[in-house]
Amino acid sequence: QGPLRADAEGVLVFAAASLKTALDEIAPAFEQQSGQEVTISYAASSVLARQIQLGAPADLFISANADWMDVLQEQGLIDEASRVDLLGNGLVLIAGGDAITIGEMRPDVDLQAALDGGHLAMALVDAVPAGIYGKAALQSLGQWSRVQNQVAQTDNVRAALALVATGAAPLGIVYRSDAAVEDRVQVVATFSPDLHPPIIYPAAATVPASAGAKAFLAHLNSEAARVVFAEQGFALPGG
Amino acid sequence: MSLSVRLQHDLPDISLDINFEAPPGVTVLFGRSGAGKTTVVNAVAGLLRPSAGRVAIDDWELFDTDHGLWLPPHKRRLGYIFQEGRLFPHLTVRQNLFFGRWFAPRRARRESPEKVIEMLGVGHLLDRRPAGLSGGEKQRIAIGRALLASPRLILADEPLAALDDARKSEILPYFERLRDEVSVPILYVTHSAAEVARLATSVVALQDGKAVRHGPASEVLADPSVAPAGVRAVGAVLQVRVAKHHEDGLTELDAGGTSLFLPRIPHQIGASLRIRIPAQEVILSSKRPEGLSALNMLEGTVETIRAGEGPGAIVSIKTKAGSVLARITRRSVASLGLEPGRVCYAVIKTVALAPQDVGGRLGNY
Amino acid sequence: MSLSVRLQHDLPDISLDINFEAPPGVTVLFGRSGAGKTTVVNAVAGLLRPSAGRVAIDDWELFDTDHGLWLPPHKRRLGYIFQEGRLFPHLTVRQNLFFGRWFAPRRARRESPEKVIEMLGVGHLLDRRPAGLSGGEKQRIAIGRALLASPRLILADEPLAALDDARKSEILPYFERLRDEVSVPILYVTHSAAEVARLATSVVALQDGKAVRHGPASEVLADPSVAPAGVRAVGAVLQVRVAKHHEDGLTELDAGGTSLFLPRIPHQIGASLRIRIPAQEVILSSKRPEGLSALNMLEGTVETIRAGEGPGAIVSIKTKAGSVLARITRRSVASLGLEPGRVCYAVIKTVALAPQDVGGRLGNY
Amino acid sequence: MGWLGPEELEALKLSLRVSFWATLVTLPIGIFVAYALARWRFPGRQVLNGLVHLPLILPPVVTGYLLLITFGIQGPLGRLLAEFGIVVAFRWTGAALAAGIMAFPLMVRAIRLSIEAVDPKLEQAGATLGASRPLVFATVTLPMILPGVIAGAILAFAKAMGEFGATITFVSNIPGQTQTLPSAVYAFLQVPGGEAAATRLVVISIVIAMGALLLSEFIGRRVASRVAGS
Amino acid sequence: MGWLGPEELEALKLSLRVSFWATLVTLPIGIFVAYALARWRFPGRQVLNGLVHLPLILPPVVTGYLLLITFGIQGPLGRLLAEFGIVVAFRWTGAALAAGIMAFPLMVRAIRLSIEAVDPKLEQAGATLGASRPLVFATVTLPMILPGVIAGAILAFAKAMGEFGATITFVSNIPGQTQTLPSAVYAFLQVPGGEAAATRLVVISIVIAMGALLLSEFIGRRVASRVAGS
Ligand SMILES: Nc1ncnc2c1ncn2[C@@H]1O[C@H](COP(=O)(O)OP(=O)(O)OP(=O)(O)O)[C@@H](O)[C@H]1O
Ligand SMILES: Nc1ncnc2c1ncn2[C@@H]1O[C@H](COP(=O)(O)OP(=O)(O)OP(=O)(O)O)[C@@H](O)[C@H]1O
Ligand SMILES: [Mg+2]
Ligand SMILES: [Mg+2]
Repeated sequence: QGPLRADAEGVLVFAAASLKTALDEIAPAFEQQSGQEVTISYAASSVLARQIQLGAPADLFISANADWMDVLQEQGLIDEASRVDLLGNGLVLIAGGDAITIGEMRPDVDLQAALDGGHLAMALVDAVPAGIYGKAALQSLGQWSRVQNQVAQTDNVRAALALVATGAAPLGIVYRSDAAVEDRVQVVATFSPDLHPPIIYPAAATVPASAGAKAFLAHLNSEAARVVFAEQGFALPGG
Repeated sequence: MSLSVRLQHDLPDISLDINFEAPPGVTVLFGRSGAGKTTVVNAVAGLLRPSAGRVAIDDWELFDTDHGLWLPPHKRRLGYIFQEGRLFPHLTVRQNLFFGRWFAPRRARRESPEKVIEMLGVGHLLDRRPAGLSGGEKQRIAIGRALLASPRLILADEPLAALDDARKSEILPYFERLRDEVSVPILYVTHSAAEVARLATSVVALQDGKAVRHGPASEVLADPSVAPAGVRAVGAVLQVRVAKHHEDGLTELDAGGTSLFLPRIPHQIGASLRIRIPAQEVILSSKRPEGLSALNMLEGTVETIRAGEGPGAIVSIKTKAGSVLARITRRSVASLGLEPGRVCYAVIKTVALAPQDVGGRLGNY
Repeated sequence: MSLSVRLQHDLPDISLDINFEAPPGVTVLFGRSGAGKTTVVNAVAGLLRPSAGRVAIDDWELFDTDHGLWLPPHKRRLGYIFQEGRLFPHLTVRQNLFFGRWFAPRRARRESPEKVIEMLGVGHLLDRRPAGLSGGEKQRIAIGRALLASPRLILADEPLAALDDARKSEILPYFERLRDEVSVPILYVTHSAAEVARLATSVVALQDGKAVRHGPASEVLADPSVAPAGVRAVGAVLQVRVAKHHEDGLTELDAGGTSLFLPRIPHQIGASLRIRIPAQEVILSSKRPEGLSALNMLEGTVETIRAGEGPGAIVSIKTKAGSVLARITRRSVASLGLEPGRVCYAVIKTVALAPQDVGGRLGNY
Repeated sequence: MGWLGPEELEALKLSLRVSFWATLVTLPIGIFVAYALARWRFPGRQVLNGLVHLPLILPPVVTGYLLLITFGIQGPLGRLLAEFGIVVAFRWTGAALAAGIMAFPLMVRAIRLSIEAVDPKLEQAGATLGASRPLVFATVTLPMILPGVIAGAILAFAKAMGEFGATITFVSNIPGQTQTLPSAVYAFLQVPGGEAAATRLVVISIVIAMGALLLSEFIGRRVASRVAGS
Repeated sequence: MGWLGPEELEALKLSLRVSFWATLVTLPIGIFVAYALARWRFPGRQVLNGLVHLPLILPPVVTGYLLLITFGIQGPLGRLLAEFGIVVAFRWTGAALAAGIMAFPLMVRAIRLSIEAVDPKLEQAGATLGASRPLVFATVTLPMILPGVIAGAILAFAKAMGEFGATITFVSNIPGQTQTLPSAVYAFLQVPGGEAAATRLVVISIVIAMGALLLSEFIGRRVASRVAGS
């Protein structure tokens, strides 16, 4: 018998892949407390959202951006009442090896000069959330048009991180949470949250969700969980 | 069982138009390369669909284009012995032999495998694979495979052509045994006059897609105007009986009252045989020769003299043993004063009769 | 140019141990299937690396295992005519013919392509591909291809074995012309006595990997104890000269003063020829025969009588034309009272000498 | 395999199961399609040929998406199969379906080439000996193409072991159900510090796939020499 | 192609260029490797065979990552090539490298099978006629395997047209430099409502790849019949 059910036993979570480390740490505690089994499928938000659109038996969806959650909500596939902005995140400019830290990113920082002909690693700037936010931030700073042609776009933000970590690109724009755990990169500058639309990880139970779904969602908002998220570099809404 | 064949088919180079009834026994399709022999056999086998025609074994029709009847090959119950063997390389000799048998209706299984294996002398090869076999062995397996399918008709398309002389004389006896011991009609393709003489009950001579001559082997082969294989193929076929095996290694044959001597042949006394006497092996003498090493002399009278284009002539002599043909020079015809009605002697060397010109027990003809 | 071959090589079934020096002309490797003929040729060609040995053309060494010398095949400048043709299917006949020529050193190009194409009669095929050709045509192209590589040695491995008789007699003359018009040594593999008689300057008889006999063709073939191809291959080779072409289609040959008659052969008067007279075609007579259709009678004295195991015996008669062999029954030996020294007459039918037993101009032997 | 976590072990087992069934079920279809492409001339032959090659050419994500649309819970074929009690969506069976489809072109190509190498004259010989078309296929053609079939099957197995894009798009990445080895690798690569675990899994799949390939070369050669006769 | 935006048109052109060069440059290497695998027995032959198959078996992301490590700006081979003025990182040349490597196993398999079908006796005949090994290859083997080479090349081209995972991981997605058709498709699929645009691009790549495949069947058959003689 497969997961084609929304039964009382167990919770099937569809979560953006970037949450893997945190959720894998949080879920066991909940399983012990509640006796419910939590199964988490990690993939790109777009993939998971499409699967839910086409009938996937997920109980809980945690997206890496608001757009896909909005689409599902419009189609009535999620329980509107349960939707919460679970996490936030910030963007940072990273560099490989030893680099000077300049604190907050300012319009007068000569990003182009810093690249020195190299590439700026970002996720796809028109498709993948981290890339979309990054592009918006650079536009706000008036830097986009100058570096536009030097942006190396990857299919996910982790690949952009890897470009910088392996030295293939001198600089990159990634989530703070990604930069936090990668030893080979250093945060050069942070982007102020008002330079780009708010980075939000919305979470919601699906319409035919199991009873455990809401309990697990509540657990994700618990103090213990918040500690783990914070450790991973995520921002907490209102926190 | 008799075979009736009527075929019309256009190929890029020649068009086939053939019509013959084959009596029981071995029917030989005889003709030069490209005459259309394989095409006929393939049509009988169902591997080629002729544009018009009908083939029937007795009154069991294999196909009849007039009535839209067409049996697929596997329903025709044939044993096709291909020129190149076509043994299955992935099967052992035993599996090859039994291949057709698996598919033959149980009640139709006539041949006993033991008997066939013994007859072909392939018992020691059963567990080997075809790749390691000699050409002669392969061809024997192919014969056995066709036979064990318990066919209602055996097709053999130049089964010996790819073999050297030694192998040929090794295999030919099996076909004789097939003809004599297994009562299945055989359609046999060849362009070797020796094979025709030895095996054929009747002969269909093909030329450019047409059956130019059709009749008993002895008639067709004695006709130098047909001689599809060239003048050297002309010869007479005599019906003889084994009279005695002499101690000095010779066998004495009784040919209509006259004695003929041959190097020992492995047939029992009293056995009916046919021997082919190639016209060019016969010397004629105007008087009874003396002091010659040749042991065979047949007295007779000249029937006809046919002069060819070259220096030779074919002289037919009526003897007590039957008609004997001799190919001699026109110069000799003149110097011996030969003319129809003259008495003369046909001299035949004992050792000049090659083993493959001596046939087994005579068929039904 | 002479060829010197010394070889030792172990194969799973037989071990090869061969040593011979071949004089200029055609050296025939003669022996049964499996005797090791192809293995020897492959070693000469460099397609097989024998465990020990040396092969040299005059003093140009192809390999010498003692000195670690090994020329790769493409440096050996050979013309290998394979049993199966091995024409390149993707090239036209012209490209096939010129293949070896592309790679031959420019100054070594001896044969004129026009001459070779004309000699082989393949001019009309040049733009076709091998797939569409008949077996005989294919083999002629293979010969031309080998020739146009301007080789220092021609290897021919049973080049006629896959062909039927008609094709064989179509190709054999080309090898004669090769021997007579092109001064390249030829190593020729066959198991046909007729081919040996017609082509060979010298013969190396192989048996089970060993060279059991080696010498001029006339000697090896006249020896019934060798006769690797069976007693029917025994025959004598006579050296003759074309004396006259008669109007009745016969050709008169001069054989050491005696006349022999044959159906017209296409050689000029005065041409030197050799003819093979198969022992079994010869009839002996104790007195001068009269009234016989056979035109050829050679007077001579009995040299030796060798009785075989069967009913036959080989009688050698010394005539003015040379030694003639006759295969007759022991019974006739007795009845004619033959014994060494006796005078007797060898009778040979004019038409019994097959065209393929008549050779072209004699080689250097 | 003490150094594999339970979840990784599960992914390995699942990958083996998925690849095994993907190969096994597609094999007869692959043989049939290869035979049809090699031996029959029928209208739409080139269309079939193109369809077979499609998964090789399309980005895997697209293939996965197409599968999701057609074989998903709401897809037309998905519903049809569900009528017969066969559910592939978000089950390991779906992963097998995706893997099988992605590996199919490789399998068909290998088998087709070996069928084209079989001399139709041998099949004719089988027919004259009384074997109908299917029996000729079973007794002559199939045994002779066995090396090609084995090569095709093992290549397909290896490919199935590495399939990722279509699988995750079609059946997601559910541990124990649809999380194959490559999906697990993907998940590890999406988070910081996951490279070590990912590398471990990659090495395992390389070892298995290479083992299978070597095996196929070996079996292929043995069978080939048996078929050609020794 | 009025219904393609300028950026999409650029992606299409780039994909064609990348696939073309990927095929052209890997072809001689593929022929050489196929020949070595088919005809030579050398230590490490099976290792080479395994290496060639690796991209078929590995998840493409892993291949891309390995390429990044070795051929990237900091990678050992990347630096070596840079010494000779050849930069592949973030260039279309890198996309071609990735596509070529991903398509390589398909190419080699096709060519290898056709080499194994050539009768070595013909090559021997060429040698006895004075052609050295390379010349025998050029004048005998190569013309005879031409159908297989063409099939292999076009299959590789089609595969290269669809390659995505390794390419984007290795050279990322730089419009005009490395944004191939599949990258564009991927980008469209990431955002809600992008399906229509993605479908358009997918249809284009299918048309091109199918056209190439049909062409290969056609050419292959023509050449084969020319080689076998008519
Ligand atoms: N499928 C075909 N397509 C075109 N021509 C064909 C075909 N089959 C046979 N032919 C031609 O028909 C003629 C007769 O062929 P067939 O094979 O029947 O001759 P055959 O008498 O068997 O000759 P052989 O003794 O050489 O086997 C030949 O000229 C041959 O080229
Ligand atoms: N590569 C090989 N491996 C094993 N045995 C071989 C090999 N080549 C030849 N032989 C064996 O060596 C023997 C001699 O073979 P070879 O081909 O030289 O004979 P041949 O005289 O040319 O015979 P044929 O007249 O049949 O061509 C045969 O018994 C053959 O089976
Ligand atoms: Mg025929
Ligand atoms: Mg040989």
